[in-house]
Amino acid sequence: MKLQEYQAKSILKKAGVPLPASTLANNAVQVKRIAAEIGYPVVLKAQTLELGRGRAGGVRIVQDERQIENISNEIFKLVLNQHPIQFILVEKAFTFSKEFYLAITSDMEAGTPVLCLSEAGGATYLEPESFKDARVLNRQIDINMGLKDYQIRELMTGLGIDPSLWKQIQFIAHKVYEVYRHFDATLVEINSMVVTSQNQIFALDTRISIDGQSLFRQESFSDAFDPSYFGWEERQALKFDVDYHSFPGEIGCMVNGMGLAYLTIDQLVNLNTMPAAMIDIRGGATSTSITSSLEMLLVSPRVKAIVINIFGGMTRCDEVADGLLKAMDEGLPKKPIFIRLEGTNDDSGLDLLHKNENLRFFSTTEALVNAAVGWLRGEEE
Amino acid sequence: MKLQEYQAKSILKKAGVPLPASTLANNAVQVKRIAAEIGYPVVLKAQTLELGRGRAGGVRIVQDERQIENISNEIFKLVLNQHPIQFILVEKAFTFSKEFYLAITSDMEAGTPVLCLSEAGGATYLEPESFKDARVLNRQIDINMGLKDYQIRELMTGLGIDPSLWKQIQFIAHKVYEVYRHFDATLVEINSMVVTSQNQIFALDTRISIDGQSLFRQESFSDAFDPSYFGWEERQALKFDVDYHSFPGEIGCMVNGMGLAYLTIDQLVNLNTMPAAMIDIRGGATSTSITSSLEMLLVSPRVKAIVINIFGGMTRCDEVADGLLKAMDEGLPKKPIFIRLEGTNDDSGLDLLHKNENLRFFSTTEALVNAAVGWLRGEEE
Amino acid sequence: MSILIGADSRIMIQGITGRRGQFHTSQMLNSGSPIVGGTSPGKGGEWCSEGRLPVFDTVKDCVEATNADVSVIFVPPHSTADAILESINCGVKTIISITGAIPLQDMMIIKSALRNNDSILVGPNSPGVLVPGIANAGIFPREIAIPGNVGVVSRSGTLCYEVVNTLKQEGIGVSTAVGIGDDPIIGTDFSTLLELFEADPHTDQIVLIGGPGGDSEMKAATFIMEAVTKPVIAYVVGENLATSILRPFFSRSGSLPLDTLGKKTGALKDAGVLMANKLNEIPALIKR
Amino acid sequence: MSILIGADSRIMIQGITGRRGQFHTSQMLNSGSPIVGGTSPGKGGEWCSEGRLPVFDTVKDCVEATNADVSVIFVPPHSTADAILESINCGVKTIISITGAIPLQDMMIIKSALRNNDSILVGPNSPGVLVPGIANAGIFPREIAIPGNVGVVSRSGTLCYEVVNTLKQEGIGVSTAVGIGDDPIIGTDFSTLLELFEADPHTDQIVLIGGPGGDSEMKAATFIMEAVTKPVIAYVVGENLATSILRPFFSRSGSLPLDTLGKKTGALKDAGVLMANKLNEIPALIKR
Repeated sequence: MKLQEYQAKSILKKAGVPLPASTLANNAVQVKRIAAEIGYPVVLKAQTLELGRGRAGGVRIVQDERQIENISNEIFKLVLNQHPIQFILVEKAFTFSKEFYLAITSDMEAGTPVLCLSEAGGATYLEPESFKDARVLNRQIDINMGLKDYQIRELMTGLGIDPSLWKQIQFIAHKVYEVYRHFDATLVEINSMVVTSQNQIFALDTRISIDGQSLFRQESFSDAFDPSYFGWEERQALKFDVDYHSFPGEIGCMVNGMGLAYLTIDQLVNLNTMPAAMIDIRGGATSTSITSSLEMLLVSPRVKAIVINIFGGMTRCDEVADGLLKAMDEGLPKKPIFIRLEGTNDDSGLDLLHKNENLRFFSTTEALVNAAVGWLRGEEE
Repeated sequence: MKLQEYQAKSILKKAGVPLPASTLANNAVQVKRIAAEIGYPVVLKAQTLELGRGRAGGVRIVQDERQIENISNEIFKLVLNQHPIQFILVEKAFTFSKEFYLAITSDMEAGTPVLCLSEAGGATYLEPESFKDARVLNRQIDINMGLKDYQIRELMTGLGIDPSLWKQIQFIAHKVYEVYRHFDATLVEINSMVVTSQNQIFALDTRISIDGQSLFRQESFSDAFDPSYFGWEERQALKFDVDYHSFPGEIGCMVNGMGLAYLTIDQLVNLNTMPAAMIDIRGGATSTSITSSLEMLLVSPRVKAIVINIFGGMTRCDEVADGLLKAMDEGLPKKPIFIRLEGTNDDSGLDLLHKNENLRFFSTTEALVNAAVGWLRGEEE
Repeated sequence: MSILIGADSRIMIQGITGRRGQFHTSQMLNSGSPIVGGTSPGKGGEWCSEGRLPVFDTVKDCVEATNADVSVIFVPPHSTADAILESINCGVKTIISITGAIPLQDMMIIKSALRNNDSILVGPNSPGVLVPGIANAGIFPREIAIPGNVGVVSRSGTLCYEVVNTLKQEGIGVSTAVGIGDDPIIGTDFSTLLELFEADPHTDQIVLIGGPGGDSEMKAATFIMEAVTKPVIAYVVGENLATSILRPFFSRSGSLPLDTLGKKTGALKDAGVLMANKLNEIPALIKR
Repeated sequence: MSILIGADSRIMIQGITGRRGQFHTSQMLNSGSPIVGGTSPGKGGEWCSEGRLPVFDTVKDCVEATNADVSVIFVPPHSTADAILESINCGVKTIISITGAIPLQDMMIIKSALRNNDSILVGPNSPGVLVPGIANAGIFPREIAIPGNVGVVSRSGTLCYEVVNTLKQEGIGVSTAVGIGDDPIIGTDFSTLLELFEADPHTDQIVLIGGPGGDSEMKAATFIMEAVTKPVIAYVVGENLATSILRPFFSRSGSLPLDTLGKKTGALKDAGVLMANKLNEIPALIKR
């Protein structure tokens, strides 16, 4: 789960990473006032979780106050990937001679944090993505041992970084690692950090992603996510601990486990059909989360038919049945439901369901999906 | 290096360990005022680094204000092992049903922290040492892995502690471990923690010792040590990074390395003589610390003769010679100096020294010590 | 006859008195699995499963009393890392974490500990290890498979059910079925299990079930090329999404990574693996 | 011929450009030790010891360029843990820390790392490893010993000098002399070195020099009883303080622990060790 730039910077600043002065603004008048306080030149940075804000004109250097309100308003009018810009971070602009990329990322295969260091090339100020051309050195860190000075040193010497900068880079690397550990991050990135004419290093752009599986102990982040990035379904899904993915089709799917999700989608795609939504209720879902999941599909105007594909292991088919019946009792729109219910306690689950006239039962994924797609085509003709 | 009880409690309180309300006082009037604020009954605890304060009457429960000034004054008159009591910690007194001992100690042979837990027996309130009769369970902790819940659980079940107390004990154990790690402690001890009638656990007595070798990064403790515990020599020794030990004899010794210190003392003891002081200048001492060490011996009124026993490895004999000459040039009292100077750069060291008339040279420890003791006996006759 | 567990395994359950632990312990017992006891901190001394199994406070107590060498974990995600480390510390040989969604850094701590110990961790987010007729160490549905000579290893739990169930319909038996878990960081990868199946005299063929994300299928392909002589049949779900109409919608979703799609099928084919394009092609490939 | 280092050792120095590192590197070179280079972060690419030795930024660079397999550490205490971990990570077989007074928890971190790696750490606070005529990997004074067949292992550095020097005066040669360091937590204890000496064909007798505090002499006694066939001569300094007039003054001082005094001599005697009561009794015990 990505944090906004201003959230990431606030965390890193508290940790002691040197950052340029910056303040958040939500209109052009505020931007101007903040710029006057900070002192020109300033950089205006559109706050967004989408990539490519530089290319879109969302990062602008402003030399004096004459143009600042115009430029601010241009930024506030930007819409990146359907998300309008609501906040601008007003930041002191630097002249600098050299740039670096420094990050702690996560190697999922090895299961370790990774220290990454690079001499970023090009105008990373406006185009954070361009560092990809530069040579990046990586090093796995044993999480129980922690990050050690010599590991940072190996990367700095590997890149031929001038020793006069080592102490500052080491300091920042340790702070970045502390933030990674303390906040259960999957990524803490400084792209780029720059060297001023006084040989001082500052972090200009930063990104932090938090491990969604750790939110139970990182409660400060439950509210940190920009609500504009979540629809009603996503918020419901978070609340009931299910996975929700939206697609442009007409069949609403509910499955247990990502494997069944892929299998079900595979079959739909083989029939040239798209889902409208894919809800993975995950292993051992409660009847409450199942009720809630079916509700989402029933009320969604795009969903014309519902496919439920359950092969219960941890998930108990009787609980699934119980949850489904509750949702169907609530007077929501009626839709045809194609269901396959197999596995743990399937007998009692099917017993509970079999009289319901909205349900059509199948015993394999293939038969299930074929029937739903067939019905949809008949309906559309 | 032991911290005073009030210092230890302040650290543990900040870490979140539940402690009874307490405030430090340095006279009986203060004690009375604080007791009134905290509310009776209170415990008055003499602040001292010496053991046995309970037996000496340094821990007293006071039920009301009638006797409090008298009792305070009694405590302020105590002298434990030559150290007068200067401070009393005034603390809320508890009634409690059950006591535990919990500590993180250090296993030097294995090189690990150790979690210790015990159901302390007897009146530990007044006699912290009495827990030694109780069964203590220990568990080595891998410092890179850190303290884990299951390790605490193993000790709690091993002692048969009631599960209703587990959460509180686990919480305190983790906090104690954090303090141990954060402050480079060698010992963090809660003796005892008690269970109130509301099943709440509080830490009554606590002790913390800090690793002296970590003081360069634990700067907050440089001032934390009670100056009344150090004489001029000890403070000088700390400053110049040498080891100083005081004895009741008349020969001042300067050696490099604990091995030579023991060897030199062994030889003195074999001749039924005691040193006045033993200064270990340690490996690679600078000429400044050598000058300073010799000064201490020259000015000490108890020191009648000086034995210098150096076998230089890291320690360079030329630097030793240089340091000695400087101290002898400062117009301090003249004393006979018996010296053995061997090892790294001994030729140039001896060259520098050999004209000095205060020095008598020897080539083995045995000859050196024999001569010094012989001289002292001649002097005394 | 099987890998990871066998007829002489002694299986314990961590979190045996929890709602899920209790339910699935009964399921496992009813299928005849050699369950010897379990843990539930604070409930040591009690009995569960209608008095058939002893409950202990710690894994240490349980292992000392029962000689358990396999542990199946049902505790909640926030205490799973501690439960796994506890079993590692007590020398439990095979640790199976049914619990998933463990914080990633907890898993990193465990991976580091596993490197310095001999335990094998299956999962997290695993359906368990099934040896039909012998033991169900996990949450496999009842009577889903019959004994036989096909080893099955899958990232997804539900797909693993689909496959062994499909095999059963065709009369094909399974030596061992293992779900390695579909979490971002897992204890044991395909290669380790392929190695075990290769060494197991009762496994003649191996079915590998992959999916999008990560590169464990790529590593498996390399391993098969180098060290597996037995026939391997693979089914990689989600593969044809790479070029499908859904691609743009998938690529916006961080949790449905597509970057390796297509590559995996190619690598496995190059390693001599027989690819099933659909679930129900698998039996024919085994019987070929 | 020797333990820990030999004629084919390739010794590097960590902290080679520091004041002490420079001085003792020259001393070692002058005694003919096989020094191949060293590290000094930020000075990689320079040369030192009058241009005879290359300086590298990292142990990795140094090991890659020189194949060093022994490292002698002279860096300051606050960066010694990092230096040791760096060498462990680069697979340096024998690591000798001359630096002492390392924070105890740093040493705990290193002890944990050593348990999971194959490196041997001698020290901290060690005078080094001396193989007379071959190599001085540390700070042993020049010409202090002659080659021979007596292995010497000591906690104290200066006492180790005293002993090998005393042996030299009597014409007795040394196979290897090792100071294990007198810090509270050390990398290698007596037992490990006794094991190496026992296995070394060029060591006929072993001299062990102990002192107060800890229980490593007790463990050594047990090990000698069980696994050492060669004659062992021990000299335990500070032992007769236990009953001496100084006892009350010692026991007040935390850094001069007396609790095990007396016990050690007894345990060593029980293990068949020949005890020297004075330094100059050692040569006679060897020649007996």
